[in-house]
Amino acid sequence: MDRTQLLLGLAVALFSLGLLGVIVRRNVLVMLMCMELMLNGVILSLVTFAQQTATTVGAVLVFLIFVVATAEIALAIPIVLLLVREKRTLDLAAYSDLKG
Amino acid sequence: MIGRDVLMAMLPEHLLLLGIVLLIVLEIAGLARRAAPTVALATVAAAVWAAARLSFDGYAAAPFAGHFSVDAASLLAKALVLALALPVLLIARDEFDGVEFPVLLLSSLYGVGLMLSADSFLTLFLGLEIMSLPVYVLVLLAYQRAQSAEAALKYLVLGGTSTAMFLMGVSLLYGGTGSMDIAVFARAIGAADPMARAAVVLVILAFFLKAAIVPFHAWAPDAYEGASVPVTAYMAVVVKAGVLLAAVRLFGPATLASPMLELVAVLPLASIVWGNLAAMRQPSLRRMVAYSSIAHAGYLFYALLGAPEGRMQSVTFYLLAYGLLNLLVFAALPPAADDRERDRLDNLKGLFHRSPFAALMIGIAMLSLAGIPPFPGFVAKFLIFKNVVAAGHTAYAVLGLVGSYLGIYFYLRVLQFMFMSADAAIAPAPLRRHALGASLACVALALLVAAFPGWVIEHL
Amino acid sequence: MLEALVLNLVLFLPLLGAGLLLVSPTDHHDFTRRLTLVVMSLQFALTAWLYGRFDSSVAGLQFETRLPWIQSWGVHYQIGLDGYNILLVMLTAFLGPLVTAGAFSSISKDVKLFYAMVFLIQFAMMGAFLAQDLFLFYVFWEAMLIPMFLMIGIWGGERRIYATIKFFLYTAFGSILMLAAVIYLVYSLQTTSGIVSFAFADLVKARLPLGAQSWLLAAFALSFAIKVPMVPLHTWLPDAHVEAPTAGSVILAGVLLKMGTYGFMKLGFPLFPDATALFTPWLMSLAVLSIVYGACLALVQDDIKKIIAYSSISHLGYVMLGLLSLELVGIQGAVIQMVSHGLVAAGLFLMVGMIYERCHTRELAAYGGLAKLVPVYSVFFMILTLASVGLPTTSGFTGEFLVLLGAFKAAWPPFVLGLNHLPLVLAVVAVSGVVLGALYMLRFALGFLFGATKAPHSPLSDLNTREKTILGLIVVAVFALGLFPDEPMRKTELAAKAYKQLVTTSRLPGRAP
Amino acid sequence: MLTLIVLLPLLGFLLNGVLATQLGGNRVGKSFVTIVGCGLPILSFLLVVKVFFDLQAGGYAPLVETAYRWALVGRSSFEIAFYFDRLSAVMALIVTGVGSVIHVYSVGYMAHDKSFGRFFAYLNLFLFFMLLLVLGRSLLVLFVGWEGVGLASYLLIGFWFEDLANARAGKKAFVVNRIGDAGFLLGMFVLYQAFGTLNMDSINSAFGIGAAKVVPASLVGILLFIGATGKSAQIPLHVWLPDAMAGPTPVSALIHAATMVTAGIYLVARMSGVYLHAPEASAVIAVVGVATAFFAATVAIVQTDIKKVLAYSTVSQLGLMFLALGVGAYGVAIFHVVTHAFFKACLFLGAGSVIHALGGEQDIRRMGGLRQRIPVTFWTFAIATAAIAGIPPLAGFFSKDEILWFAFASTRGGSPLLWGVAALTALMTAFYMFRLLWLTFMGESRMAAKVEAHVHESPLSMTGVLMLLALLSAVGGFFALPHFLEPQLPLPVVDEALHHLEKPLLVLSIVIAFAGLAAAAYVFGAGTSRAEGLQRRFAGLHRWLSGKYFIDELYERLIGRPLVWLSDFVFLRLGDRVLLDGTLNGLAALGRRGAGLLVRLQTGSLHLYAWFVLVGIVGALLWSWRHA
Amino acid sequence: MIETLLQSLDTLLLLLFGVCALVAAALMIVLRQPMRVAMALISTMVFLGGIYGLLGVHFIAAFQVLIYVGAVMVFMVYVIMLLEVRESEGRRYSGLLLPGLAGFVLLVGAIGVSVWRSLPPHHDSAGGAAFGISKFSISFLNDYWLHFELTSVLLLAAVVAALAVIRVSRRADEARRRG
Repeated sequence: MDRTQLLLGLAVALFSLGLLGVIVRRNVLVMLMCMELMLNGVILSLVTFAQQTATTVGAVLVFLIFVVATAEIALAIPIVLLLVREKRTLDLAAYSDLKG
Repeated sequence: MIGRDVLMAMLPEHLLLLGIVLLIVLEIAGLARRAAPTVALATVAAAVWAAARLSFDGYAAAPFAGHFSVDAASLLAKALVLALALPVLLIARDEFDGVEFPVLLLSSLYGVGLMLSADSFLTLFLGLEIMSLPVYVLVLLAYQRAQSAEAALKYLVLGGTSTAMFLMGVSLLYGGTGSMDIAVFARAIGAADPMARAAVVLVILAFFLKAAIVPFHAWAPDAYEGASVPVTAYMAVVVKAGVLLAAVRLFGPATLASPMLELVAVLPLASIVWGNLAAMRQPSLRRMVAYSSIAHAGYLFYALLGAPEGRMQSVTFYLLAYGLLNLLVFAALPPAADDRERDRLDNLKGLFHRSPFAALMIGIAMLSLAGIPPFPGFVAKFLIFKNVVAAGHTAYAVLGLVGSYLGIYFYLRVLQFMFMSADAAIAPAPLRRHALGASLACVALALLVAAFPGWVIEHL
Repeated sequence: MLEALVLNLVLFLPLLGAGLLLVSPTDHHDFTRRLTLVVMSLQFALTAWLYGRFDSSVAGLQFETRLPWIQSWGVHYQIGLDGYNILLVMLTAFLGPLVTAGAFSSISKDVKLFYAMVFLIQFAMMGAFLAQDLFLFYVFWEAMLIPMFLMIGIWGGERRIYATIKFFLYTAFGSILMLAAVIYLVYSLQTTSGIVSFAFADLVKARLPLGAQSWLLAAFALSFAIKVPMVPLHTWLPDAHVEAPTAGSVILAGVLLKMGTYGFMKLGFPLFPDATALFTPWLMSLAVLSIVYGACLALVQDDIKKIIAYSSISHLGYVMLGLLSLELVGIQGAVIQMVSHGLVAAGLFLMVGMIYERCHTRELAAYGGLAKLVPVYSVFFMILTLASVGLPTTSGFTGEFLVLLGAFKAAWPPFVLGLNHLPLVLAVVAVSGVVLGALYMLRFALGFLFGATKAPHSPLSDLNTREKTILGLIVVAVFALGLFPDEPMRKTELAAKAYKQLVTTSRLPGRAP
Repeated sequence: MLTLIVLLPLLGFLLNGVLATQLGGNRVGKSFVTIVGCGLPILSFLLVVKVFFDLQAGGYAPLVETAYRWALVGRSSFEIAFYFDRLSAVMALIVTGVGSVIHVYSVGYMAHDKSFGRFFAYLNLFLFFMLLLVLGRSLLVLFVGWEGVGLASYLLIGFWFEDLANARAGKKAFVVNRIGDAGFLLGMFVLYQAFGTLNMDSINSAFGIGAAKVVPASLVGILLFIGATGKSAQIPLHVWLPDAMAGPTPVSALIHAATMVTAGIYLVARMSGVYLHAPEASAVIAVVGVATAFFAATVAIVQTDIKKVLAYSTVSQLGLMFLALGVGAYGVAIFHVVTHAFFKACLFLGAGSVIHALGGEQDIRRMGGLRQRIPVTFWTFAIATAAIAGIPPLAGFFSKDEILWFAFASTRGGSPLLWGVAALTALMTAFYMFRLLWLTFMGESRMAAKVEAHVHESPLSMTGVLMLLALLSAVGGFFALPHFLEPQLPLPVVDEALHHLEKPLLVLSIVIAFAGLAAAAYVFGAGTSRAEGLQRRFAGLHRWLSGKYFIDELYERLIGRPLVWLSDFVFLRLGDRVLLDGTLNGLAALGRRGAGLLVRLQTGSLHLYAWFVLVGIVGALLWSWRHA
Repeated sequence: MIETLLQSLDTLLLLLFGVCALVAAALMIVLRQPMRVAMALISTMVFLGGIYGLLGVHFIAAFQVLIYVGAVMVFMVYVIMLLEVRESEGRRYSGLLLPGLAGFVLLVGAIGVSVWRSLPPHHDSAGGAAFGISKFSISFLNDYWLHFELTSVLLLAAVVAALAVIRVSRRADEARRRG
């Protein structure tokens, strides 16, 4: 059980937990946070590998991910607000008019 | 001389960026109302021209070694995808005022441009995101109903998921090799190493999700229906084109073997069948197109089964045919007061008597999408399946063709509504000027492609 | 050279006509009709001229045009006349004006669109017959469906939607598998012989193992057999015929069905001789089954259109029998039978249309004693009926007689040698079709023309000049083919010989050519 | 020349058919129709006579005339060629001669019919095809004529089509004939694939030089004979002829007595080259012939419709002719064809005259006592009756006697049994013919009053013809036709041992004839009481006979209904609707249901979509472990 | 001696942080109140930052805390407070809890095992030293300035997009106010 394995296991666990959260949590904001969790998992694995392969490029990607993640949230939140205005709830179950 | 290459190689992107900035300036100057559409159109046209010109000059350069490079083929593909955006702008002219739409569209196109020249996952990732982020917003741009926001949210969440999947895969690849070069991926496809395989799978699936392949397709119908017509057209055509061409670039010289072969064969096959079946029961044209686009994504990924040399050609040609006719549908779709009512199939009943032109255009588009000769859709399908057979996957080819047979019915259904049903009680709405122009351009090009497929194929 | 140009003109005239209609005013119906008639007649005139110029002593293509279309795949725009298609091209061109004129009074809704469709169908059919390149052929073959689909669907009867969708899906299914077969065939030609081409002339060089041949032939045969149609793939036909407008039925029966048999003759069998040898007993049985089955069904129909529809199934069974007999007589007979059925069925459908315009019902029971009410009509009807029965001096006899002769000639020696009795049995059963044919057609005539006068609508006006002219032309053609079949048979003989030669020489891999 | 002979009637058909019907708008009057309709047949009759003299001048060397090549396939060509030898000469003379006089007769008979022109058009059409039949050189041409006369008879039987029964009779005739034709076709095919030609002269000679090994002659013989049974109304295909009496009487005389129905005889005689090598086939012919003769005679005894009686007698006589053919006496058969043509035509036309006189009455139970009212008709009818009954020295006597003799003594399958049955038939013939004579002309009148009122003798155009035919049937026996034909159709060798019996049998047949006469006179001479007595005594038998052995009903049960059941129930309902369309609609429904299922999966819940993604990833990953 | 101690301590801390991060992440799934979930996420991130620090890539740790915790999560928390959602309404889990869990387990297994099966030969000590902020930023501005520029494009697009959303929602409000 060495360090890399540990960290990667953790990374995978976070990634999967994030996906799980997206699947099971009804609250939209929570869903969004779970997406962030997925990204964190990815970041962790990237950092681990970067540190272990001693290459900077991984770190660069991490940096880009930070930016993108921020941007995504910056878009997601207003959209959610918009929806809440319409539906007066954060429960995702309410957002299923489009189907079939 | 690097600097010059930096300028030349990214000329289309630069032009797009220039356009974006210009538009923002106009907005600030408060002149956007009138000027914006024209500027956007001009920008994209310029970008197309630049890409095409470079491509015909056989220009090739790698200003950022290992991150960004262009050659004639990729430039041509770029030109094509950008060109497919022109009709979208035309259609949109009647829908949107203000500067957001053009800016977002242009920036999204910028992303597409990046993807088509990416050599490293960094560039590819940024390209994907720059392409996707604006679209999330475009979906709810013509905000008239809650559904738009819902659609945007669904698209965004699943899009984010796919990003995460993509990155996970990349990180695993990176871990294996310590490199972010996309060539790594092509090498890893055949690798026996489990981690590499897992990485490849994750990346492929991320692309599947972006291109709406079963079972990652679920967002598409909702997003397409929620969005307004031009945006739907943009998603169905340009975004898909970008993703697919990027995928081809990613797969590079790799030939598929089990187990990846089945992955790239079975899921697309599934989405061919699924899309074609589900489309039969759709009440709304946009939703139907969504499902049909799921099926078409299936055909497109089939192209990856073929030999590497042929992929680019077949995919590009297919996208050309598919894109033109998909755009034709939306361009010819007569306007209506209520965006939701606009494409109820019931409202198409007896369209031929209200506006024969629109009916003919949509009819042609439907038949071509169904892949019935003499329309270009047929040649495109033929090209793809020819390559698949030539690669020795005859069984998959036959299955795919049979799957495509399932699709014929719902395309015919549209024709039936337009030509054979009693008129729906709707006042005839004339096509608007720009949409008309767009549809004429599309149909003209489509017919040209149908008449001289050889010429087109030779030049791809 | 000039001929080649004219041939192209013949092919593209209908498309031209459609273009003219596109720009012509919408509600000047008479103008539209006349324009169509003129263009169609011109096409026929040119075709007739070519027919005259056709040199029956030359084997293979004449008046050929060959231009690269999709260079990298070896696809060419290649058309030309040969013994296989000349009669059918002639037939198509001949029926064109008649169909047009026949629809003058019956179509008043969306006239322009209607004639545009007629043009497009004509174009596609001509193309399919003239094409000498598999890709081109397939394009026309499929393109044909679209206008027909619209024609049935827009101007058809009550259940037209069901009928037309059934028609389209039925035929499209065959075509899809055929497409797969086409791709595979070309690809394997490329791998085995290195030739990259879709030209028929090259494809017949392909040497395939028996397994591959069988699969490919199965795919082709399915598609063709649906078009013919052969029992049990025929159920689209009655619906399509009954619901289609007169012009639609005429085109269907007159030309479209021949596509299937033509396909078998030009492609299906010559491309895969060994598989053909393997399938022959089955296909022959199906052909004979079609003869009897169609006849029996025609015997119990109450809808006059259905009677003729089922009779078509029966008559095309003869064609298949002749093609499969691989006897020169039978093959020649098959070709003649194709043309004959084209004329007779077209004529009968036109006549049904004429009476339908007057009475608006297709119930056989609703009619009676028309011979008294509309004597001229009845005379024409009687002649066509007898032609369909295959009475000597009519074209029907020429076809059936030669076909049966060929089938028997092919069946006798094996029987004498005690090898295989099936062919003889089939030939004999096929001969019984002669009796059944008389049975159902005369039943039809009996209830229709004779007995106490009865008509759902009176007074019943007899044929007008236009109708007389149309039918007169058909009747003349029928008798010409019945009394003087020699001339056309000269034109097809070399092709028939070539066909026989192709189908009877094995083309398994690894044998000396 | 021969071509011209054939074409003249066709010309008549076209002229009358176009100008004298609604087709050409009834442009011309009755006179035109008469001139064209009768003139052209007579013309071709004269031509035949002329050609006949040419033939004679040429020492009876067959004349061949090729009109044109119908088709050429490979090396074997089908030609439209005509062939004129003794046999076709005789037939052509009969056809055109008797045909012409019947045309003349029709002018009077049909005078009041509104579709006068159509009638003559049809008659000419018939002559055209009949001449094709008898003059054709190849079986193909013969077959064209063969089917053509079938068509003409179809049209003429259904001439008065307003009455559906007539049209139905026509259809029956055509279809039954078609069954025979199927056999004929098969025979032709066998011959063609054996010899590569259909020219009858070459086929005959080919058999003559022992080509019989190539193809079994008996098979060919029987197949062709099937065709003959159809045309010549032999068991089992005889059912159409009695119904054919629905047509106008001249038609019955011309087509269904004198000419068309003898086509079968002609065919067999013409192909004698084959039958000489086909003993089995000949035996079959003889048996079928004699059986038909006997059976038809029995039925004829109880018929009450004047034309039906004659129809069955025709069938019976045809049977006798086939008997002759069967025992190899081809010339004799032809001889009887000729004589029969005379007296049967005379009988039919006489009957027509009677019907004409009685304004359409055909039931002999409502006739009687016409002797004085229409004397010419009576006398001619009587002569013809005597002729058919075999009263010497009238025509029928000679021909029938020769048939009986060869049936008895021919070394080609003659036998006492055949003779016995034939003799019995002859007896019955005499009986029912005199019965007819009696019931129609003798005794006191049983006519309805108003019918009786306008009984009148027919015009000269009819009576003249009657007298001519009566004369011919009186003296017709004196042309020694068999001996004229012998060079071409040699008579069979007669068993020397039996030679001494010729005279006794001759006497015996005379006795038979008179016996029939006497019996009829006894039963019907004094009123109808005795007849009714007999009828009551043998009620069952009578029902059986007057029901024609219920053969029509039998066919209806055995063939008609099963066929319809097969077509309607098995093929249409079970096959098309249930099996085929059922399957297709089932598949379509399956597709729709599947689509519905997929659509229901799209619930709109983002959770579910994400879960799909999860499933997809897991599945793909697990799959990726699989080693290639 | 001390070295090894530090080394093992190092590992120990790593283990500790890892476990804590995992627990916090797990809490995200189970906690009901969005606010608490946010807190759990923040703590996860902090722990991760710690891990990065231990790995010697301090600048990433810094980014992690600054950008993520500092910007994103604050934003998130702000929104949560803004909406002051009362979680009383509605259930916590969607109907797919069990299928989701099953899938989750399989997924962890799948990727985990894949990674497990083939881990590259690792050279731990190589890590720390390789990663100074200096080295990173130098290479970043030399080799990766393209991407640096591109991020600006992306941010530009994002800003416009965000503005668009705001404008849209304003329009929606007006529409609602009008009726």
